[in-house]
Amino acid sequence: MKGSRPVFPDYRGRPRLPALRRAQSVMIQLFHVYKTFEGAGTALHDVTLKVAKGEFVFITGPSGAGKSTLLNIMFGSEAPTGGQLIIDGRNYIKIPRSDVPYLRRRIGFVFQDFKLLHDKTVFDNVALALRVMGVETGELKKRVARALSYVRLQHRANFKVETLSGGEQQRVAIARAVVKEPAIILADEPTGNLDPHLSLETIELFKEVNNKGTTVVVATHDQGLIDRFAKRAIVLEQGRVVSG
Amino acid sequence: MKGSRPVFPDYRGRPRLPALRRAQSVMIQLFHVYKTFEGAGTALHDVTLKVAKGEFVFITGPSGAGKSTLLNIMFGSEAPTGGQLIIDGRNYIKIPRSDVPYLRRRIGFVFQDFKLLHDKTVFDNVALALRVMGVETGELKKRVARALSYVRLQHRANFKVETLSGGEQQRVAIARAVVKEPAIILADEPTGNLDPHLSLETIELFKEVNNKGTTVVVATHDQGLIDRFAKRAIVLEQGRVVSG
Amino acid sequence: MSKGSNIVHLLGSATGSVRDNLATTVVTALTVGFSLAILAQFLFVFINLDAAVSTWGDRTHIVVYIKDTAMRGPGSIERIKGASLAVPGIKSVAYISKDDAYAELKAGMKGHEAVLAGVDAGALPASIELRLDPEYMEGAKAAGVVERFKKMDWAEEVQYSQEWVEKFAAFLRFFEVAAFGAGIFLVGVTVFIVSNTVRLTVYARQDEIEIMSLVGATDNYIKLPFFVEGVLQGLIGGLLAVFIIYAGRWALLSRMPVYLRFVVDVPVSWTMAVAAVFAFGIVLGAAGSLLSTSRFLKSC
Amino acid sequence: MSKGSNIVHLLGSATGSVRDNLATTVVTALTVGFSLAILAQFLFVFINLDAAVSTWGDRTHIVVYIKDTAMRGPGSIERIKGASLAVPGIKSVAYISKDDAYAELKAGMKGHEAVLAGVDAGALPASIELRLDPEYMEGAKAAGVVERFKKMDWAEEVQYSQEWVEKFAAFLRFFEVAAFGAGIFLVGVTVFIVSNTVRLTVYARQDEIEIMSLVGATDNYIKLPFFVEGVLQGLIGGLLAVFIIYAGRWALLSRMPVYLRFVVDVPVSWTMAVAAVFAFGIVLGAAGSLLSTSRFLKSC
Ligand SMILES: Nc1ncnc2c1ncn2[C@@H]1O[C@H](COP(=O)(O)OP(=O)(O)OP(=O)(O)O)[C@@H](O)[C@H]1O
Ligand SMILES: Nc1ncnc2c1ncn2[C@@H]1O[C@H](COP(=O)(O)OP(=O)(O)OP(=O)(O)O)[C@@H](O)[C@H]1O
Ligand SMILES: [Mg+2]
Ligand SMILES: [Mg+2]
Repeated sequence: MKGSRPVFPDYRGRPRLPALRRAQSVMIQLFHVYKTFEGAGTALHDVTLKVAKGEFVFITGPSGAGKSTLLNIMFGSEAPTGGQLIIDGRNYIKIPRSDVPYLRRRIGFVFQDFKLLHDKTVFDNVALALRVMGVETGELKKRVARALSYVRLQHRANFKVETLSGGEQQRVAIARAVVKEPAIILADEPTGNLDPHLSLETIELFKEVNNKGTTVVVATHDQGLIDRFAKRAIVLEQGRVVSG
Repeated sequence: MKGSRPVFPDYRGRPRLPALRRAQSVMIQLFHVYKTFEGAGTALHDVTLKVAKGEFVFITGPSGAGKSTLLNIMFGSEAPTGGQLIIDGRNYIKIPRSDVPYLRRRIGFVFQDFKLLHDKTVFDNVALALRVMGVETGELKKRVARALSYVRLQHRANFKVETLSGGEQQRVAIARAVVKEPAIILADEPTGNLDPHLSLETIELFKEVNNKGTTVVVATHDQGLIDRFAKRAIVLEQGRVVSG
Repeated sequence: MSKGSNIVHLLGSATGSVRDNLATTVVTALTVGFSLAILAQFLFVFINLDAAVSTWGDRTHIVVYIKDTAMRGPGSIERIKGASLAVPGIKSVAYISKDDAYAELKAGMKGHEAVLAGVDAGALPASIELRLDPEYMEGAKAAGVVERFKKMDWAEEVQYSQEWVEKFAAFLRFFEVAAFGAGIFLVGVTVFIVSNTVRLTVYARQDEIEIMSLVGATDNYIKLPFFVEGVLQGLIGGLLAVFIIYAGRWALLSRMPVYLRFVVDVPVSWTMAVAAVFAFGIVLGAAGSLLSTSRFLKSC
Repeated sequence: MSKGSNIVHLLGSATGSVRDNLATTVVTALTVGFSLAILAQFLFVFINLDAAVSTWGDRTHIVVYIKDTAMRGPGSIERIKGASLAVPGIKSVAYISKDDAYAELKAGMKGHEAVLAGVDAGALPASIELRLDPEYMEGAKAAGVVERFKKMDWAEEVQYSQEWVEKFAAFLRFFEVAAFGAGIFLVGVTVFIVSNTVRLTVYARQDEIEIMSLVGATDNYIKLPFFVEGVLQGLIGGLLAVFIIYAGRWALLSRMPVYLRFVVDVPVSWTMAVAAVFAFGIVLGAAGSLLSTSRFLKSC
């Protein structure tokens, strides 16, 4: 790893396409995105939005509004039924399956249901995100330790995830997302199991990462957090963007 | 099912022990309960508390304080390392394994991680709690439908749980707890994935059930809820009861 | 909450569970079927060979040549036969007259008949052929019998191929031990593979088991669907095994030389064999699922 | 992020995974081992019996009795032998003189020597024994050969047990088809059981696969631990199979009559057999895991 910006190694090391240079200030862009589920109606309805590079955005709205669906589409784990999606200058819709892993390495995702390996230790869960990228052991250990201390879980490093409390598990999920030092962080309800104090700390952590250049998108129900941090908030209702 | 209180069939139909008559107004009682995990230190430290029959209690405290551990011990899914535990006049510590299912049928538990069957429908998940008790199909359908309407999920009855949003799943877990019309409801962070409006509605639902005689214990981080409902709150910190 | 409706619900939930896990049910059933088919075909071949070996065993015999002088007088042959049968270990006695012996020899010399031109039928001695009870075929005992006949006053010579009988008895003993060992091994392997498959199936559904237990299901309620599934797997597996055996037998019989057919023949009645394969399949499936779920529930 | 350290990490993660899933690894390995052992022992018995059958086949022969008149004159026997060998389908020729024939007959008549008292050695005809190439043992072809010898001027009579050869050829053909079919069936069952076991193992770890994919692991990275595990299972299974075969062979040989031992003998070199069982085990394990993971990843 060389260069002055080691934290965001370029996508597979390819040079950016010159034609997309101008669009670089936009990180995430959705054009008329629709998502319908067979028999379940429409989860997203004509969603058009833009998130600038280095921006910090909240997504909010009632339960079932489509927040998770929106984040999943940005992550490429769910394909939109219609519309276009451009992440960091690449058209996501047309990416071949074999390129998906390399894109996912640039995005840290905090899943609403954590998606941790319950019979593995906290360290192993966080380290997994670096291992799949081939980071060497020395650097890996340093970075995992740092990420765990961010979320106040250094003392739990060698515990199996299944022995942790709900809030501790959520923080492991957060640590796994930030340890990658990704270009984008997508966090789905990252404070649902945290007490008010830890919730604030978590958003502070995201802000810190954001200050270093990472684009952050947080889906949350917690109006208190949104008010307190006075960031842009996109409000969804029944799959439509009603404000933001 | 006969008698005037069909919702709380007596524990396996046995007559209560006369000696315990006086204690009947107490539903849950812990004496000097300890819980230590091998190598992980103490999750509960000398917890003594009493919950009256028909009471509504919040349990709160920071992440990792021991809230879930306390509820699990009340549910009998975790055994205390020390101390005594009496639920509804029976000493829980000495109950034979074969009696545990009958005790669990009288307690509705909302798990922090939901514990739903992801490849089964919402209806089947909620109905499971009644099926294991041998409730007949006709009554079962009626009660499941009612429970789903309580949590505003009638329209999702035939969807698989894995297709639901986080908040919807949490509400399925709540419906499964209340559908039993149990003597006790233990709810672990039941509003973590719900928007403020649904959170209030959920606590209202618990209050309604509570008004019919059910004892309710809710673990939550949401100070707003506790303040708003002005109920007794037990505060845990590092495994000790610090107030309540 | 009557007992009756309870059982209906239990069975309903069990068949529902089978429907939901159709793929694994089928896969396990196939495993049971293949294992059973191999086992059953092995058993058939074993039983048939064992029967054949006993038959061949019947063909070993002691030949006692009779002195010409002992044959004079009416009823002398009957006396000799009676005396022979009275010896312990003798199963049957056959008398071969001088003429029979000559005819036999001639038949054996087909193509060399010229050699016998100068030979007269009277030149050959008459004899009796004795068959032994199986338990007397062993070396020392057979020798004892031979000794007794040598002492008979009418016996000219006693022929007994000691070596062949010893070999044969050893082969019988070996065959029994080897086939028994192989059978035990095959049963072990079948039980192991089936229980292992069921174990992995149960393992894949541990969430379901845990959640059922948490909402108040009794252990038996949890086990029942797995039990029904196990029985069903055993049934389907048994059916498949019967089909494979039948198809295999058909394929073999249509091509097999007649004198070898006995090897794949079903030794008992067809109905009995089908019933046995079925029963074993069901027992395997049921036992496998019960064992796996019990072990799993205990660790809950 | 060098390629080298990448591979080290991959392998590290793979062996870690094996450690974590030791129980299922062992169970699968045992299944592979048992299946392989049965398969291998079947193959050995098959190869050995096949060899034995070929040897017995060598023993069928045509006997041509030679006219006494054709034997006069020096070199006449060599001429007859040469002419016989020139006939297509003849593998070997053996000359049996009048004296040899008499000695043979006498040996065959043990116990009846008295019969031969008046027979003179010259009374028996000399003959040649011809062995056929295997492809000439079949009915029509063998008959053609016999016809050619009947036309030779020195032939007095030609003997050929047509029936036995036909039976034998049918048996050979049947045995080859039956054993081939059984072999295919056994390989199929082994592959099925192994892939099924691996499939269930993968199924039990679908969460792990999904999560690895979500944090940005490539398909190959996900497959590698399963691959290593599959290879390891195959290796352990192969080892177990070799052990079972060896132990079984030892148990059999120590009890088996000498003349039957050839059945369990390893036909090729011991090293070759071990290597083959190993290789097949590894291929089975590797292919099973790759197939199962690929199928699973595609549905992700
Ligand atoms: N795979 C699916 N199949 C069918 N319906 C789905 C699927 N995934 C999501 N949905 C539906 O789409 C709607 C939006 O879901 P989504 O998870 O995006 O909501 P959300 O805003 O994240 O809600 P919450 O705050 O409760 O997590 C929900 O009604 C949900 O039931
Ligand atoms: N099985 C276990 N083995 C070891 N430690 C455990 C186990 N279960 C819980 N703990 C520890 O006990 C402490 C209390 O856990 P508990 O789940 O009760 O916390 P909590 O109050 O519910 O927290 P949260 O609000 O985050 O859910 C935590 O530090 C947790 O790591
Ligand atoms: Mg969501
Ligand atoms: Mg908790």
